[in-house]
Amino acid sequence: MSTTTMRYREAIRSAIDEEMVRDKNVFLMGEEVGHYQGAYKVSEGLLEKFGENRVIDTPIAECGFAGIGIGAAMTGLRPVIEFMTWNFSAVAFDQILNNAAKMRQMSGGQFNVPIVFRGPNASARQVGSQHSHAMEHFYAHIPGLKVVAPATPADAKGLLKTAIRDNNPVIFLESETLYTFKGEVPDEPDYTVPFGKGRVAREGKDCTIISWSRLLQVSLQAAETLAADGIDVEVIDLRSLRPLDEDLLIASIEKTHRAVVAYEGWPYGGVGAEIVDRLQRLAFDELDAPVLRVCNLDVPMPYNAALEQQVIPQANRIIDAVRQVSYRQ
Amino acid sequence: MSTTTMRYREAIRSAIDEEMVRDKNVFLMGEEVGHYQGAYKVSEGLLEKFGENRVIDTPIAECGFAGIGIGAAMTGLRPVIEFMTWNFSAVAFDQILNNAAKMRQMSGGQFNVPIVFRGPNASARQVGSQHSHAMEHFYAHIPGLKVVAPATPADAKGLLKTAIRDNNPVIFLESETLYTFKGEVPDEPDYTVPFGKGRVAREGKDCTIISWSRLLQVSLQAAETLAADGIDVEVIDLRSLRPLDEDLLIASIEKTHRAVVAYEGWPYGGVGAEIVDRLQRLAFDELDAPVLRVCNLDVPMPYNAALEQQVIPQANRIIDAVRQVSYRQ
Amino acid sequence: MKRREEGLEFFRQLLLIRRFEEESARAYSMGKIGGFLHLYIGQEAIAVGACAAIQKDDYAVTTYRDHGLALARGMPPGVAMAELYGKQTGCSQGLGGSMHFFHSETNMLGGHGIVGGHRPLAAGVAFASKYQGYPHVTLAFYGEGASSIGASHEAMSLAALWKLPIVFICENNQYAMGTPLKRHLSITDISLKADAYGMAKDRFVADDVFTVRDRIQAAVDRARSGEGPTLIEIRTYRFRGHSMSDPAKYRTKSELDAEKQRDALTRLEKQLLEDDGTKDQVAAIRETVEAEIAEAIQFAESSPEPGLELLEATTYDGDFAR
Amino acid sequence: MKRREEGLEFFRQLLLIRRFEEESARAYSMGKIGGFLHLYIGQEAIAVGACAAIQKDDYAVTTYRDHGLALARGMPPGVAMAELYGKQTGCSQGLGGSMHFFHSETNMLGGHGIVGGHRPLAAGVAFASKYQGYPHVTLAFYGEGASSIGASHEAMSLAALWKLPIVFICENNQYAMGTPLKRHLSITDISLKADAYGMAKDRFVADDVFTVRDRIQAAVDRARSGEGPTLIEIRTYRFRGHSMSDPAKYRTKSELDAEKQRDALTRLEKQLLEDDGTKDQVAAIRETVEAEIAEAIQFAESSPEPGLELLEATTYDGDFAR
Ligand SMILES: Cc1ncc(C[n+]2csc(CCOP(=O)(O)OP(=O)(O)O)c2C)c(N)n1
Ligand SMILES: Cc1ncc(C[n+]2csc(CCOP(=O)(O)OP(=O)(O)O)c2C)c(N)n1
Ligand SMILES: [Mg+2]
Ligand SMILES: [Mg+2]
Repeated sequence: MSTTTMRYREAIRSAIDEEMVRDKNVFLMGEEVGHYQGAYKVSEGLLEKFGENRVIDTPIAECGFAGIGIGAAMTGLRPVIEFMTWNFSAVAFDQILNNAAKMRQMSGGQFNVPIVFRGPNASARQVGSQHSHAMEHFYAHIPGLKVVAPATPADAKGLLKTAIRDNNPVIFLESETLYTFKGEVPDEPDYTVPFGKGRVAREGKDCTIISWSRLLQVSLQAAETLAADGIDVEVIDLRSLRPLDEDLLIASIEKTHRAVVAYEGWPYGGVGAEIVDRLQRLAFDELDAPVLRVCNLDVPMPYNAALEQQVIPQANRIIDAVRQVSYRQ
Repeated sequence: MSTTTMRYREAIRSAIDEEMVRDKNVFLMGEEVGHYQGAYKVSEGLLEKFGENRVIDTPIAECGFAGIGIGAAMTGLRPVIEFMTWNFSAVAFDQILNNAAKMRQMSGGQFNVPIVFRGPNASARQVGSQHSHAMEHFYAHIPGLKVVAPATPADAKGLLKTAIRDNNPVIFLESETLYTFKGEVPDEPDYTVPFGKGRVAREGKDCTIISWSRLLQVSLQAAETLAADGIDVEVIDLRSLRPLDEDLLIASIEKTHRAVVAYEGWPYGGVGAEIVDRLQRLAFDELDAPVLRVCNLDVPMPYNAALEQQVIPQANRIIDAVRQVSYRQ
Repeated sequence: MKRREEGLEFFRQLLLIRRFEEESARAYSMGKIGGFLHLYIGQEAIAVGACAAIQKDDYAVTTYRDHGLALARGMPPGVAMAELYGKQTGCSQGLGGSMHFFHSETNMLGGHGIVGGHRPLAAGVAFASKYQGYPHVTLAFYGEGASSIGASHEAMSLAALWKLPIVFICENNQYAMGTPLKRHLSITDISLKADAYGMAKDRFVADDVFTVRDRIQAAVDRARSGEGPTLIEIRTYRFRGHSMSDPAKYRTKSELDAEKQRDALTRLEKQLLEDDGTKDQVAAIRETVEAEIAEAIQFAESSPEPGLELLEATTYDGDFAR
Repeated sequence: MKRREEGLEFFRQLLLIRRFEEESARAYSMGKIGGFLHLYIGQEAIAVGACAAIQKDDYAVTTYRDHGLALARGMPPGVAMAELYGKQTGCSQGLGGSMHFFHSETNMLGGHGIVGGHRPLAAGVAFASKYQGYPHVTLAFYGEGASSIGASHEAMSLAALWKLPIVFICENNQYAMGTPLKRHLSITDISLKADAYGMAKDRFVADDVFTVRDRIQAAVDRARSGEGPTLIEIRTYRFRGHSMSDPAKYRTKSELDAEKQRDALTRLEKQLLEDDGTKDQVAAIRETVEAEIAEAIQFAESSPEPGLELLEATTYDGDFAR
């Protein structure tokens, strides 16, 4: 399969572009996606290519345009709704929870909501208390939604194409910090990545690090350091948070018997706790140590640069956790 | 300590009443709390006693009046904000997440937000898809908030008084189905129940059921059936979800070595997964079986009565889970 | 001539809704229907007039007070009653209940429980029609109590900005639950809200179906011809409490009696009975409607309950995601 | 006489803010300040005029574009600069950053990052004053881009209904990020929004601090005397991009140049220099301001970073809850 080197941002753009070419019912809507070319330039050039009818700048009204997307999705369209950042989805929370996620069941299966909500998620750099949320921990809780969080350009493209073609509402989490990250992306126009399938990003036998999105890269760094130290770590890139690839996780635990979950977000509950639950429930007898989580400190994000770095998981904290579950401190 | 028999509803009312008498900065605000006497009659009589300045009917504008409460709390008042039901807090989600929870840290500790958000939570009877949410699973995730969910009239009163006196935003979760539930409530005017302290609702040695709010009552029923069957179950009423009483949980696990968490809410993540995480992390070597969770099925709430009952945890599902972790099926 | 036929048809629909709901109330008190039940009794002229102003392919979206609209839109009463009974033959397979009537056949897009939350969604339906180049119009109903909520504002802002083919119909029944308009709104003329968006507006009383139909028709025509949305405030009254659990103590009997004088159903029946060209048909219509309601109840009673297997299958299209 | 003194003081404040922000921009490009930095340059007359219209115990709440208001309200420039540097001596101990300036001493209640989200909160501050029987007024600033969001509407609905002592000041700088007004609003006169709430309104251009002060004063007086809120739309312009990362390609140089002709700072300086009673003080003010800014930077540079122990202590009052 031939590939092209792309940035994560370009991979997302090309998925939108290709799907818009393929299906005229796909459109992009959000703040500054058109004339401004996207707050983070993800949609650069799309307005020029598809015109104002399909690349639609909105007022600042997330509840309103999320709802518009849902109504449009119920009646034949396949909206891609950009939240300038996922933080702002909090004002559209009710639309996602009560309309997008439940429409199909509440209507007795009559109305699907094939919509993708997407945008950058979690920390950027020093954007502070109200702009640094990892929103997967709210959304993955909700049945009716699918939640994905790619860590590489290839997965960004493949998962976004799957998301746009899916008949259910999909929460698609990008990362501002990953937008410039480069990788090989298959050229195949129908290249998609299925939901619910994680990926072994690094094979290893001593311990499993489970991660997604930006923290995958940090986990891989941690793995390198640990390797030098004689601990051979397997790193799993979940990619898809709901559905979750239980089989892959269990298979890895059966090999390593130890696990650390590394991600952005607060400690209480969330995706991390869910993974712990599944591991202890489905692989109880395989675990040689408690599963540990390396995530944000349990506080709002401070602005100060040094404190921010301490709140966000770093490689050294992942390394410590791996050592701890390996009883090698 | 002398006590009075009260319904859960009356216990809440008397906490509000007493605190409003004690402190003129405490007021009650929400839809239909005044002239209508409360959608669920929790605030019956309070308008007559305290007048329209302190018992305030609002338009249907949860984001607006949640925000008003937060601003008032920053400048000297101690608002008690009623959500007619917690479902409707979804439209005020941003205010709770970004303003209430973060104000103190984001202002460098200058502004406290001593506010209580309260109302009935989780399922009622057949109120369907959009009216049956267990919202603790969203809110307990957020640092800056405290989250409590009393199961008895005494705790309802004692915890609400603590909540109103607390300088932090408190999420206070009641239950429509519990409103008529009776119990003994201490007469002592300064009777409060501290946050972060669970309660052993039933002592036992074979397995621990961890629960809160309405499901505590269901868990106690399950425990009776199990007792008849020779399984002596300890039932813990958490009362406070954030902070969580780790010590009590661990102490119980050290005795029983098995645990089932029983509550309303969806399976993915949430408070239940957090409890599992703490148990496996803090009592790994004490656990003789995986911790199981008995919660809602992973679907929106259906209207049909029989299906609703199947979605919500029932005693029989708790019993099965206890048997399973006790390897006695 | 045509007017007479229309009058009879309007009467039939008004009566059907009234009787349907009276019987639902009865079934509710017998415990056959659960949850919330919000009756539309007193407001029927709005749904009937509105549905007469639109075409088959147009869309309608409303609140939890949705039985009247669903029936006016053409949902078979049996299908509606079965939904109230929570049966699988109900419009939402018994999963939605009273508040969540959906019916793709008649483009009835709910039945929504969060005050104001359906208004952006309705704007999205109108957006889709415009996007696809279809001539369809969407009617979005809401109660005056939804005026202050954010979703309402955002829907109106976007609909006006993009000139979406939608008509917002505010059913001002003067109470939001127990709160009279003057205690929750700082203005009394709700149609003034339209000015804040440069939106067309109208305002009238719902005591006559013809008026309702004609005034809504004008807004529908505007929407269809690309002139954008209209906000219509229609003054009405609900004769029952907010829902079955509300004894409606916040209003006086004399207020209620006065309002009942404006009941479009009673008034229309009186007109039809006074007109030699129609008076004979009234009794026949009453009979047909009774039969239809009886049949609807029978259908609901005898229909099967939905099975557990429906739950996951309706939560996701395709594989379940957990 | 008084007017001259006021003029000089206004000039000093305008200049202080301008120079403060020019230096912040410089520090930002040197990497001393991180995150978002939204400059107020061009809009200073609003904050300065508004703060001149209120008393010490009154309150002010605004968006992320908050440096100007904080300084006009009396926050020491060093404390402001230290916050931008993320230092513990900053107004929010370095935890808030540019978007979250809080200062209890001067009743500056933020600095908020979610568009529109602070407006209900501001109404709550006004609510508290009214509840407590205090005569205080709250000023709530927002950008015209916040007009369509739900929180804005709910805040206005409640403030109007309860006649809260608040003045909503819409700083219409004509762009919401890259979007000009006409592409995000269906009306061009934003003050018309007030009519939807029966709220008092005003509308003018911010090229002169005296005008700003006097017109806001009228609204403040109304609020203080219990007559309720006012919505004031003030037309202005930001000379820089939305934030430091925005090259502002969406507007032409000639538009920017034309707008700069209305710069209240330049115009006031010109007036002061043409007036024999004030011309000599201008240079002295320039000098003091430069010294103050230099000192502020020095203070920020030399201040300590906040420590990790602050995080939990500021998250909860009292024991940490986990
Ligand atoms: C966001 C939200 N808040 C509160 C409620 C509870 N509630 C349901 S209906 C209602 C009153 C609505 O009144 P109105 O809009 O006038 O409609 P009507 O019931 O009169 O038809 C309230 C407060 C809700 N469903 N959603
Ligand atoms: C709810 C929400 N959506 C989007 C954003 C991103 N955002 C920040 S400022 C801004 C533009 C605001 O424009 P305006 O209100 O006119 O204020 P100005 O920046 O011009 O002062 C946007 C879209 C946000 N902060 N909050
Ligand atoms: Mg009403
Ligand atoms: Mg602006």
